[in-house]
Parts: sequence; C-alpha cells; structure tokens
Amino acid sequence: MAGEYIPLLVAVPLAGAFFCALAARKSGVLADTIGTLIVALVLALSIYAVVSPPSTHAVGGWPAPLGILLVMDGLASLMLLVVSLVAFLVMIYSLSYMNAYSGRWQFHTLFLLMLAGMNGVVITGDLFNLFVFLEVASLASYALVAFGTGKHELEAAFKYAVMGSLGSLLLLLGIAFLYGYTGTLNMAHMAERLGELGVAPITVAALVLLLSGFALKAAIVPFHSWLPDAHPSAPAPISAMLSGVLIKSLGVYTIARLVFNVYGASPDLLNLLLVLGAVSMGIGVILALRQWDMKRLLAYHSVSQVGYMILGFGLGSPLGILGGLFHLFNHSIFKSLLFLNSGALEQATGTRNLKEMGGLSGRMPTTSWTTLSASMSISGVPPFSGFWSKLIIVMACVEQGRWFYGAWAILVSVLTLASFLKVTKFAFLGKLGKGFENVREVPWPMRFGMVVLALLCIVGGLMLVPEVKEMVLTPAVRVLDHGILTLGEVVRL
Amino acid sequence: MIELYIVMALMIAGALAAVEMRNLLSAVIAVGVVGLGLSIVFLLLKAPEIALTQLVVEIVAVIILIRATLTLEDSGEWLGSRPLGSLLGALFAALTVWVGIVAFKSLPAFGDPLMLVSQRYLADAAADTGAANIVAAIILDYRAYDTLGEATVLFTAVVGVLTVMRRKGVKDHGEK
Amino acid sequence: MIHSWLPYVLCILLFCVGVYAVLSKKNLIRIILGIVIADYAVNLFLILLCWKKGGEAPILQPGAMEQVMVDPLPQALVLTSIVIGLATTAFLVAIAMRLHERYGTYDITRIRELRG
Amino acid sequence: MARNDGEAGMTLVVKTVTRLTVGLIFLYGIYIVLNGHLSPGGGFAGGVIIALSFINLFLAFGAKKTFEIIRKDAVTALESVGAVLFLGIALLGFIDGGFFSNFLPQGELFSLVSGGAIPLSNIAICIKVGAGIFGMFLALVAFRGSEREGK
Repeated sequence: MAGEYIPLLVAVPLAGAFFCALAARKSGVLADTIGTLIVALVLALSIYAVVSPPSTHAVGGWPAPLGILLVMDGLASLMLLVVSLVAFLVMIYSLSYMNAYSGRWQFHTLFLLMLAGMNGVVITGDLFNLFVFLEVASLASYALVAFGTGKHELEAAFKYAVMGSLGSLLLLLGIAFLYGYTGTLNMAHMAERLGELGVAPITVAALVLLLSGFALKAAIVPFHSWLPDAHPSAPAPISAMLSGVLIKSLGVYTIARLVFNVYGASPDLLNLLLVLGAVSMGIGVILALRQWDMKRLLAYHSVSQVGYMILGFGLGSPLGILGGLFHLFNHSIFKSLLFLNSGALEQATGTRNLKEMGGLSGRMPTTSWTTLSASMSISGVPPFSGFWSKLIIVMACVEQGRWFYGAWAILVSVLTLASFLKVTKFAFLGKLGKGFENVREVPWPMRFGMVVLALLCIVGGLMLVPEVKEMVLTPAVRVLDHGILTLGEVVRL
Repeated sequence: MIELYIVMALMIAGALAAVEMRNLLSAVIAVGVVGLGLSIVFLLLKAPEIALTQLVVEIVAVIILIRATLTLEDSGEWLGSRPLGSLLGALFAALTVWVGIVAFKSLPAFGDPLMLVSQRYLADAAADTGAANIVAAIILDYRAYDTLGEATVLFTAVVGVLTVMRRKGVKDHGEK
Repeated sequence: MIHSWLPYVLCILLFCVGVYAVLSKKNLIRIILGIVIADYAVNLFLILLCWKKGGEAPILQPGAMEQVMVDPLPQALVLTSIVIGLATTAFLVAIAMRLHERYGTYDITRIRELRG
Repeated sequence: MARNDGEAGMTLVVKTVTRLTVGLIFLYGIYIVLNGHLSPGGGFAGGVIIALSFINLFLAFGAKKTFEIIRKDAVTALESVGAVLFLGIALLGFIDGGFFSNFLPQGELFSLVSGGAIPLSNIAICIKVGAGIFGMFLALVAFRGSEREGK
C-alpha cells in the first residue's frame, strides 16, 4: 500500500512528546532539540503528503468499516501543510520567547501533543477516532492556555475548558445518534448509509449537535464567547497556534467534512452556513473595533475571519470553496504572524494596551514591517495574500447572484482595515511612548519566524499560479465539491 | 426491564440532588452515587467490562473531587445561580427532551440494535484475533488506534495537571 | 411501544440535568459536577444503544459459541469515553483548585475579571 | 486533614486494615490485567486498580512511607515508559503489514497466552494508566498551595 507513511504523522509527534516527558525534564536544551526536530520532521512528512498522490491506510490491516481507515486526500494534505508549516515557524519563535516561562519540557510535550491531535483529526476517516484526537488537541490546548498559571490565564483556561468539554459532549452525543441510526462509524460508509436511509428526525438532531460542537471549537458566533478570553491569555506562540490553526483543524475543517462529505451539501444546509458565516463576520469585527488590548483585538478578528471561510463554504460552488480554503490558508499565516508580533511587542514593552504604545517603528523595525504586511493582508489590501482570497469569495458571491453577501464581505473588510489602521497608528507611528527609550528589537529566533511568515503573506497570491494551485488547492476543492464518496471509492484512492 | 427504569430514575434523582444540594461535599457524594448507579445499569445491560471500569474510575474521580472540596473555607453562596444561565439551561433542557422524544422514534427500537458492522466482530473476532473477550479484541486490535488516542488523552491530562500545578509559571515578574 | 424509546429519553433528561448545572451554577466545583453528570449520560446513551434483547455479554465462553450477544462496538467506545471523561475532570479540578488558591473562592461571579 | 500534622497518616485501625488489603488489591489489579483478553477487565481497569492500591497506601500511611516504596519521579517516568511501550507495540506492527498490525501468533483461544499482542498492549496500558492516575492523584492531593497572592 502506498499510504504507509500516514500513521507516522501522528506517531512521530506522539513519540516526541513521550520522549520529551521521559528524558528532557532536567534539560531545557534537550527539550528544545526534540521539539524542533520533531516538528521539522512532521513538516517534511506533510510536504511529502502534498506531493504524493492521495492514498489510504487501514490501521492494523483491518478493512474499512471494521477497522479505522486513515485517509490522505487533497483536503487532508492541505490542512496538514498549513498546520505543520505554522507549527514549525511558531516553534522556532518560541525557542526564544518561552525563556520567560518555567516548565520547558511541559511546553514542548503539550505542543507536540496538540500537534499530534490536530494531525490525527485531519487524517482520520472515522468519526469516533476524530473525536478522540479532537480531545487530545483540545485538552493540550486547555493546558497551554493556562501555561502562565496567573489569575487571568487560569480563569480563561477554565472557561475555555468548560465550554470545550460541553462541545465535546455534544459531539459525542451526535456521534452516538449517528451510530445508532446507521450502524457504522466510518465517515464514507456513514455517508453511504445516510444516503440509503434518507433524512429522519434523528439525523437532523445529530446534525444540530455535531454542528454546534464543531462551531464551538471553531468559535463561530454564537459559540464564540470563550475565544476572546482564551487566545489572549495564552503565551504568544500558543495564541498563534490556537488562532492560526487549532480552530481551523478542529472546527472549520471538521464542519467542511461533515457538511460536504458526510451529509452531502443540501441547499438548506448551505444557507445555514451562509447565515452563520455572515453573522460571525459582522459581530466579530464590530466587537474587535472597540478593543484596545492588542491580543483581544486580534482574537475578535479571528471570529470574524472564520466567518469568511464558512461563508465561502456556504456558497457551495467550486469557486466559493476555493475562496474559503484559500482564506483558511492565508488566515493561518497572517493571524499567527499577528499574534507573534503582539508577543514581540509585549515582550519588548511589557504591555498589550495600544494606548500605551507608540512610535515603535524606529525601535523595532522588523516587528513593525511584519506587522504592517500582516495587517494589510488581513484587511484585504492588494497585493497581499488576504486580498486574493477575499476577492475570490466576493467573486463567488457575485457569480451566484448573492449580492448582499458580497457587499457584506467588502464592508467587513473595510471595517477590518479601519481596525488595523488603529493598531498601526497607535503602536508604531506617532511619538515614542513613555519609558520605551531602551526598547530593543527581539532576538533572532523570534525575528526569523516573523520574517518567514511575513514573506508568505506578501507572496501568498502566488498560490493561485496554476501549477501551484493544481498541486495544493485544487485537489482539496475537488474533495469537497465532489460531495460524498462511497466507501469503495475512498478505499481505492 | 423494570429494574432498568428504577435505577435510571434513581440516577436522575441523584443528579438533581447533586445539582441542588446545599453542601458541596454531599453533592460530590451524590455524583458518586449516580456513577455507582451507572455501573449497575452497565451490568444490567450486559456490559461487565464497562461496569468494572466505570466503578474504579468513579472511585478515582470522587477522590479527586473530594480533594477539591477540602480546600473550602468560605461557606455561603455555594448554591448561587446565574439567572440568565438558569433560563438558558431550562430552555435547553425543555428543547432537547422535546427533540429527543420526536427524534428517538426514528432510531432502531431499544433492545433491537442495528449491528451492521458489529455482526462481523461477533462472528470473526475469535478467529481474527484469538481473544475471547470481544470488547478487548476491538479496543486492542480492530480499533487499537482509538486506544492509543485514549491513552494519549490521559497522558495529556497528567502533563496538563502537572503544568497547571507548577508553583510559578512566569519566571521574572511573577503575577501580571 | 413506549419501551422502544423511553430509556433514551430518560438518558437525555440526565444529560440535560448536567448541562443545566453547567449553565446555571456559580460554584466552579458544581459546574464540574455538571460536566461529570452529562458525561455519564452520554456514556449511558451509547450503552443503551448496544443492548439487545436476550443478548449476552460479548465475551466468548468455552463450549457455548453460538449465542446472541449485545453489540460490542459501543462498549469499546464507552471505555475510551470514560477515560477521556476522567482526564477532563481531573484537569478541570486542577484548574479550579489553582483558581481557588488565587482568588480564595469558588464563586465564578467573583472570579470574573476578563471582560469586553 | 490528618496528613498535615506530620507524616502520621490515619489511625491504627485504618493502617492495619490497609496493610492487610493493599497487597490483595494490587494482586487483583495484576490478575485483571493479565486476563484482560479472556474476561472483563483489561489494562485500563487493572491499571486504575493498581493505582488505587497505591492511593490507599498514601491515604493511610502518608507521603513519606509511600515514597519509600515508589519514588515520586519514578511515577511520572513510568507513565512515559508505558506510553512509549504502547506506541512501540503499534510501530512493531510495521514488521507485519502496518501500523498496529497484530504481529504475534494468535495462540489457542481461551488460554492465557493468546490474542497475539493484545496481552502485551494490556500490560503497557496498565503501566501507563496506573502511573498516570497515581501521578495525577499525587499532583492534586499533595498540592498544598503556596501562600495566597492576595490583592
């Protein structure tokens, strides 16, 4: 079988985490080495996954509905690439940033566990297995939010953990409903059975439970209230991971899989997604506008930007899905960069309040230009990457004659721009803030992560060059656009 | 199945007691009783493996929860409710039960499961894996990958607890 | 037949009691108890799904190979779910204890500092 | 709590009863683990039972006596060892087809040595779960809390 490397995507970070907990308790350097090497290895594996053809792996050699089937299709490999790319750059950044915290081996262990959990969610083809790895990633992220063990961290982590556990319970109940109705857990097999049995009250109830559970993980309005507490409270690299990739691999990706590949996209379902997406976009950006705490502002923008992706998926056309996925990719890059920037600012100045900053562009040139490029990208200014994905979403709206949603997307984008002009103005321009005479640029590992991400923001539009698009984005679009695949078709991948 | 209904009714009563009982320690004990009832239901429903696990896990959970109540020195407002939350909770409960009554009629009837995939486990597990305990064959062979995830969840929780319980999280300037 | 779905509804009722506690209570420990109860309810639901009338436990006995058995798959899932529940509970208790140490109270309305 | 006044633990009655039963509980845990593929039980239940025997010891005799039997860092290290063992069993499956393939011969049904790698997995899980639960208990129960940073 061609897919024998697939389980390694989970096994490698798990092994790293276990060894880190076993051997690296005393030595921070060893923990750093293990963490960096393992994440680099995972990155290499996911690049391999992108370039190699789709394949599957039956764990334990048991054929699909009996055992667990791992599926590496276009969508999974795209998500893996996003996750491991961001994880790698964040890991390098954290080598220097995490010096301020104690408990280095715990950080690396939890980081690797979170990575393993996200990879596990993305590559699995089994609904219950998805739940298990979702729990791994969630539990690791609760612990990482509480990493500083200060008052606010603990409070945010408790809120996040309670909401997250409720979401997981809803998910498990939904999975139980579906198992009772279809008698199987494999997603492709379940889709097949759901097609045969037709819609029943129980499938609708299961859909509502599953959608609310995943929406909770993705922080879609009205399930977003934990995010603006949890993401700012975590250490900056973890905020970058949470906002950049965790909410996407646990929330957005799973919603896309559920809607398109398990239930099959019906017009009602797509309309629901459109409304959810539009509401998230609007409420997120309005709440963001009045924030002065930089990380909180960024967190509310995550709610808003996730709305764009859901809106793109809700359009249901290949162009809309392409826009949603491309925006997912771009958002991972620029949102994690923005959180890394906020971490650099916080470390250099000791504050997150925009009102207290000012005039830092001369003192911190690298941070300042990387922040600027990420801000322009998230606000959709050409030629930065965010512009292209938003353009595709708007074009897809227009293509379907949904003028209102198109105009809404543009309006939200303008509001986003206003919000980030505020950030630029107050943090970097104007008079140098009091007490910042001795502020210096952050050390090189932090700069390295930020610079690479900023370059990706600038050249992100190149993803639309036909050759690259054929390699990375198109297979993923095809997976969703194709609708449900039968088990036989999935196995033959 | 009258005994099933009796135990389940007792469990619901115990859960209500746990939620509304004045003393926090008593509430924890009430949850322990609910868990015990759950273990009995598992036995009634022919799941001895789960019953055993539930029983021992229950003991650990109750020990941990009791430990948490022991730090209490402040009394009062233990029972306090949040008005908005109560309303939401009651609404959720009413809605869910109503949806449940409608939806469960389309599930296969209680006592008559579909067993689409499971039939093959029952028929082939002994020949496939050589284990007499079919549940063990599933968790450690057919779906061993799930078990790896489960072990990882526990591992994550232990590391998480150790992380949260560190004396000091931030090295330099302590509390923010 | 009412018996064909009544156990499910009772189980959902138990779930709702747990969720109600999470949403409405002020005390951190009581919120955790709510999650524990809801977790029990979900596990119970899975086991209710697998019961078969006249079925035996899915453990082969020497000599008696041809038996009606209950569905073993949800039992395997519940085993996983129980352990996940314990892990979540322990972690929540750890955070609650740390919060109690910082604030001197388990009352969530007195802990709320994050807003906006 | 009784623990706070030195390392005395609980009363003599509790200590005596614990001394008599703790070994039995431990052995019962091992029995459950080894028969996991034949009868109800298995690595999880057995591991928790073994952890409970240590918890019992800790509650009755206090921390010092317990750490004479098993050191504190040994507990957390054992947990990682168990996890690595289980992952190792999974990876060993690659010599026989793939991840988690049952690479050992099945043996005779109903005998103690049967089920291929299942008993081995049970043992690995038992080490992991037992050490994990006891480690978690230690972290939570032995937590004194630093002096409150009141404001």
